Amino acid sequence: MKHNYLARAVGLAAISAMTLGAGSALAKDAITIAVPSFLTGGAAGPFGIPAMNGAKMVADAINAGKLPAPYDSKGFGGATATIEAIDEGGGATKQVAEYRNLVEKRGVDAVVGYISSGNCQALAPIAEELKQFTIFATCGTPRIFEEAPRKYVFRTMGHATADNVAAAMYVKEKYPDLKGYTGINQNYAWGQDSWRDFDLTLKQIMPNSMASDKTQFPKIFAGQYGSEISAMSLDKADLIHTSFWGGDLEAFIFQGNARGLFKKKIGVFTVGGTAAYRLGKKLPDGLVLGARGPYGILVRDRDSALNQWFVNTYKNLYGTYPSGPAYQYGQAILAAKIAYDKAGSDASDEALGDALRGITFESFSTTVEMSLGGGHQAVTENGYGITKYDDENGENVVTDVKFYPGSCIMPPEGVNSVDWIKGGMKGAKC
Amino acid sequence: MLEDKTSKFVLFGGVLIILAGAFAPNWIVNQFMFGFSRALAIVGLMVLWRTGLVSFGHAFYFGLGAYAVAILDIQLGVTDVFLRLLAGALVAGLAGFLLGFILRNYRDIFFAMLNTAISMVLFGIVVKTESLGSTDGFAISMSTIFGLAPETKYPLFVIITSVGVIAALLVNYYLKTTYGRLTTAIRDNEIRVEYLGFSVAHAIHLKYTISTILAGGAGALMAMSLGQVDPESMINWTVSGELVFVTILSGPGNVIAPFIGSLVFEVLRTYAFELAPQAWQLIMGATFLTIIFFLPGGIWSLLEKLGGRKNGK
Amino acid sequence: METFLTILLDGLQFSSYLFIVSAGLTIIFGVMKILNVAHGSFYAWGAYTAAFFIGKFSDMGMPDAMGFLIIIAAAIVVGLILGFVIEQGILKYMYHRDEVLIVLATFGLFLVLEDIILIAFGTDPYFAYQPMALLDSVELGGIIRDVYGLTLIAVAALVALGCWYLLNKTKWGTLLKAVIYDREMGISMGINVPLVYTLTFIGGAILGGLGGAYIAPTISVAPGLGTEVIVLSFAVVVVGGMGSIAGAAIGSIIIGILRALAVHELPQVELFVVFAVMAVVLVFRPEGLFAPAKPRKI
Amino acid sequence: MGNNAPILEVRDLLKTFGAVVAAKDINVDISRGEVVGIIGANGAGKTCFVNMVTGYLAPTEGSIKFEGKELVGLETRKITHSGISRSFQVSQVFHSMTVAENLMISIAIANNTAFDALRLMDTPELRQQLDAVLARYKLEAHRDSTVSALAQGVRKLLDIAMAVVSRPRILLLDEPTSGISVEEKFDFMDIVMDALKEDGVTVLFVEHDMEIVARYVSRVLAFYQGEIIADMPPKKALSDKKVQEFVIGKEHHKRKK
Repeated sequence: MKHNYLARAVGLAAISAMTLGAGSALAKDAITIAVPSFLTGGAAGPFGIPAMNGAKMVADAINAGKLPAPYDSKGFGGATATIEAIDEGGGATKQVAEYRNLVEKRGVDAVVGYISSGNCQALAPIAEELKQFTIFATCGTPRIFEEAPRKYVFRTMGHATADNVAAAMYVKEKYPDLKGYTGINQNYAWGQDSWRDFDLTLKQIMPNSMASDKTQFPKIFAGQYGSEISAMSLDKADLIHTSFWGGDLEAFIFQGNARGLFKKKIGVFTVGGTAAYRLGKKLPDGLVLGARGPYGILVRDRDSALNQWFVNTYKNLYGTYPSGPAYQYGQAILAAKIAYDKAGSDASDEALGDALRGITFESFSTTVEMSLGGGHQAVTENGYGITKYDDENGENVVTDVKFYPGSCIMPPEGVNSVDWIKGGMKGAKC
Repeated sequence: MLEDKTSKFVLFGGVLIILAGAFAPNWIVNQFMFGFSRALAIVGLMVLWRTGLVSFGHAFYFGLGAYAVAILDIQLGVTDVFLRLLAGALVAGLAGFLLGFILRNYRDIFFAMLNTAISMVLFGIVVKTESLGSTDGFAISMSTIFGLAPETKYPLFVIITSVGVIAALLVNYYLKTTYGRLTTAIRDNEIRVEYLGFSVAHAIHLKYTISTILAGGAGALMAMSLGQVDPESMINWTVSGELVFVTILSGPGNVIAPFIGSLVFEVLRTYAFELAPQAWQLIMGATFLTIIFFLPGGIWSLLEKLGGRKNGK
Repeated sequence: METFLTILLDGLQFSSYLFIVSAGLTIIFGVMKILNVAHGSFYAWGAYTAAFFIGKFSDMGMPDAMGFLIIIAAAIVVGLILGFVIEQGILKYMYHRDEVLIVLATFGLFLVLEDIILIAFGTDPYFAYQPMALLDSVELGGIIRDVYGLTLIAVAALVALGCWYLLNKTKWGTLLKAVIYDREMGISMGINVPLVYTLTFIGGAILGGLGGAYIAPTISVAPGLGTEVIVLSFAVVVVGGMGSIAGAAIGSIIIGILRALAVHELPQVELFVVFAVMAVVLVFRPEGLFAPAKPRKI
Repeated sequence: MGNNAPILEVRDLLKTFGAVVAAKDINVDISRGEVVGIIGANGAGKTCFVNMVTGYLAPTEGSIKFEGKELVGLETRKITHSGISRSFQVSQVFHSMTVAENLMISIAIANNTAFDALRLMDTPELRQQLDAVLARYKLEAHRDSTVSALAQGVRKLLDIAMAVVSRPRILLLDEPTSGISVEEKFDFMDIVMDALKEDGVTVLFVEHDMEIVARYVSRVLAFYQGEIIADMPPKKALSDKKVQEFVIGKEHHKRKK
């Protein structure tokens, strides 16, 4: 921790030196990227810290020119990037104030990050107002690009609709006789959207299964789910959908496991991937596990050079395999590099946006198409598997992994997710 | 009404800040907008504190003001800055006036706690109601001024500062009326006030209502300058604590104190957050304790001491 | 019937956890007239200390049953250290100040202690599932429950019994009651009030720590867990009557069961219901349902 | 209303706290301009009587009429408005404010109707009134002293001055000389009684000190166990047997400690 503070202090000194000298140079040789992520609170350990690790690792490699081809050029458009770690905790309003400071006081060149959908939803209009090039890394609510067209804001991974449509399809394939389902999701955009998409999709594709009338929406970061687990245990539904993540997810798995919840019910965890590496044997077998896309445990064995570099470097640096958030932040930093390489290190926010808009690029574990939301919202494949503890190696693995192409699980351009699902998912190419 | 030193200082200072704001970098303008928005609520809490009442739940009114702006924006598309401010202040003021009938009979810890309970009821409702934005809250569209959409934040800054000046002048005047003078008097001895022929309940009710109007206005202005409302940062009990914190930090000495205190708080928080993102609460808490222990009159008393020395007073 | 039993058990389990924490809060208030916001931090520190050492000892290969010892030790150590340091280092100098100002000081302390947790324990959540795993689970009312959660009810009952015994059957209790009833009277009776204050604060802190330490194995011990518990225990204490142990018990049961009922039947009002009860009690019976007797002072 | 009609008529007053009877069968008429001393041992019901007349305690039964108007059921401040004021045994003043501020607030409240309360308090007229009151109660020297720093006697004077600024027609003084030294008590009472006489105020005062009673009052009400056991001129009362036994004897005994 001490080290961390020292690094921050040095970083700050470097930034102030840079901002002082920045005015004259044309092509900048240094840029600052603010990377917000949960550094405090229950989401920090399982989500925020791996995300930050992923971002730093990729940025360092880019600065040193050590990424595998085709990204082996040095720097961001030649410039060395300093990563400013920002805490994402404290609620959307605090984040808005902090974002304004980042842009207007600290003068960062790009903002890359954000895990919480609440924060992204709040910040999208602010980023537009301040005309600040911003890449959302992980947050998942589809509303961001469906509510209004954006010019400066991008998201380099799929949104909640993809997670939940894919989850529903996987459920249909695996449990065709499902009678009823219920859910426990956090009471904010992410949880609400996740449940809505999952529920609507199942209504479309499995009209014979019934949704419970008592779905739970506990407060985010509540951490204690005794009564909710009881209520769901008594529920007739035989499947539980959850989009819990971070500390809430782990608490729910522990508490549910102790109560035998997952022996009686099928658990569908759309963001369960992070728990696979962290919980080890405490993760029950037989959960339907997603990682919000082709990341983390679902893609560990993909043998592209980029993926192998990512997995191995991360393992060497941090001692564990990279989970979803690490991939997602790494991917967002990579997108920033692509934008800078194309537009130049001194490019305006508009030029950076133009460079990223609508492109398709090869990321560490998958191909990313910036094809929705006017070229601002990424489309990727998405997959699920079933958890199993591998006694031999003493680690969790997923079996029966199945991926669905992006065009199958996300609406076509210009169509709102909810309308798309309600309308029978027209135009899906599976 | 404007002859006294404080009023002159407020007017002069307000004009100066508005002029300086035209040349200040954006982030400083932001700090002033946040600081002065919050200061409105602090002015009200200061009036209550002088009366011996500390509310640990004024985030209720702050939140009502902020959410009034949000709901008007989303439901009716109201973007006019004055309508929004008026709505926030009125909704909060009306709620405060009605609840005042109950709260005017409470003192000390009971007053603090009942306010907390009321604010947490609202928190519980908002957090769990999707149509009220639940945990996320709402983004708020840019405010317009008489139908014009300003290019920069400067006009809003001018309005917030002006509202602050007007509120400071009004409250300063109020504190010099008989009603207003009945602050320390009520804190010292309610029985005597009653025997002198004045209703303590009425006096407290008026003060409470004033404080809720100001808190509502503060919430509305804060919502507009931030562009976002959410229950965690607008209604939760920690926000009420924060408001009281700034009140103590400012000191009860003068209506100018809340404005200085709020600015100090804003800057302190910005830097604490920037330099020690994992220990900023520690810095705030320690500052708070230091103030309570060593500077019970708040920042204002410190300024007074410094100024007093100069004036030879 | 199943639902009824489940709600009752869920409610009692939640009540028990609330009671252990609130008992400490209410004792401190009763004796010292301090509404201690930092009580939430005692809870958090108890939880962290227990979870940390349960994990450590388990890693060292100690038997899981050690967990129970660690829970008790964590509560006592946290209560002793934090209670002593805060009472002697800060509160002692504030007794002549306004009641509400002391609340604010404890709020400042709360902020400080929250971040010291971050610095001391880091941001990773801790899991101390071992004691819970050890006790296994039973089927009750058609659903599976962990036995550990049920023992929480027993612990709460023990705490209640202990407090009752201490207050009503020991000499100490008589002294304490004298101070609760009237501080001046206590002094004139020759009671060493400063000592009573210190011990009370430590005792209350231990209960706060115990609440956290005992619940730790059933939750993810993560930053920020003190924030919610403190307003919940405020609600309990206000509903029951500030300063009354019996009140804290009744308040816990009312709030615990209402909340469980809400989660089962109308999940949307789960948070609202707690504070609505608190507000209603304050409006109609500001002294709480079980207010301790007060001396008449003209 | 004729000037001869009693200014205060008390009929069948009863006050109980549970089983404790604090006042019983109290029937008294007070005439305009009288100075009445109320004597009795501790707990005899004197302060209770004052509290009931001024609306601080509601009687269990009975009626109190002031200038023909029923007072029972009115709040203290309404009774103050109608023209009855009181001072307190333990002075009830604003201890963190100065003497001038204490009096200014009192005068402002006395001057104001409801809406005036939203006008500036500190006006030249008010200052004039303040100076007059300060002079009349010989408080000029303490004008800007904070009350908590003042001697007991000065506080008592202030307490009484604050009660009088509303120009009451009846003033009830609750033990005005308690806490004042033997040497000062007559000076003190002279200041007070001279000031009151100028305004023609009817005065009722509770007093333990029989020297004071003998010197200043025209009529004595002696209380014992909540009842009035004697209502007569002071000379007669002080030599009355019952009064001697139930009031003064005990009183002397008490005073020695």
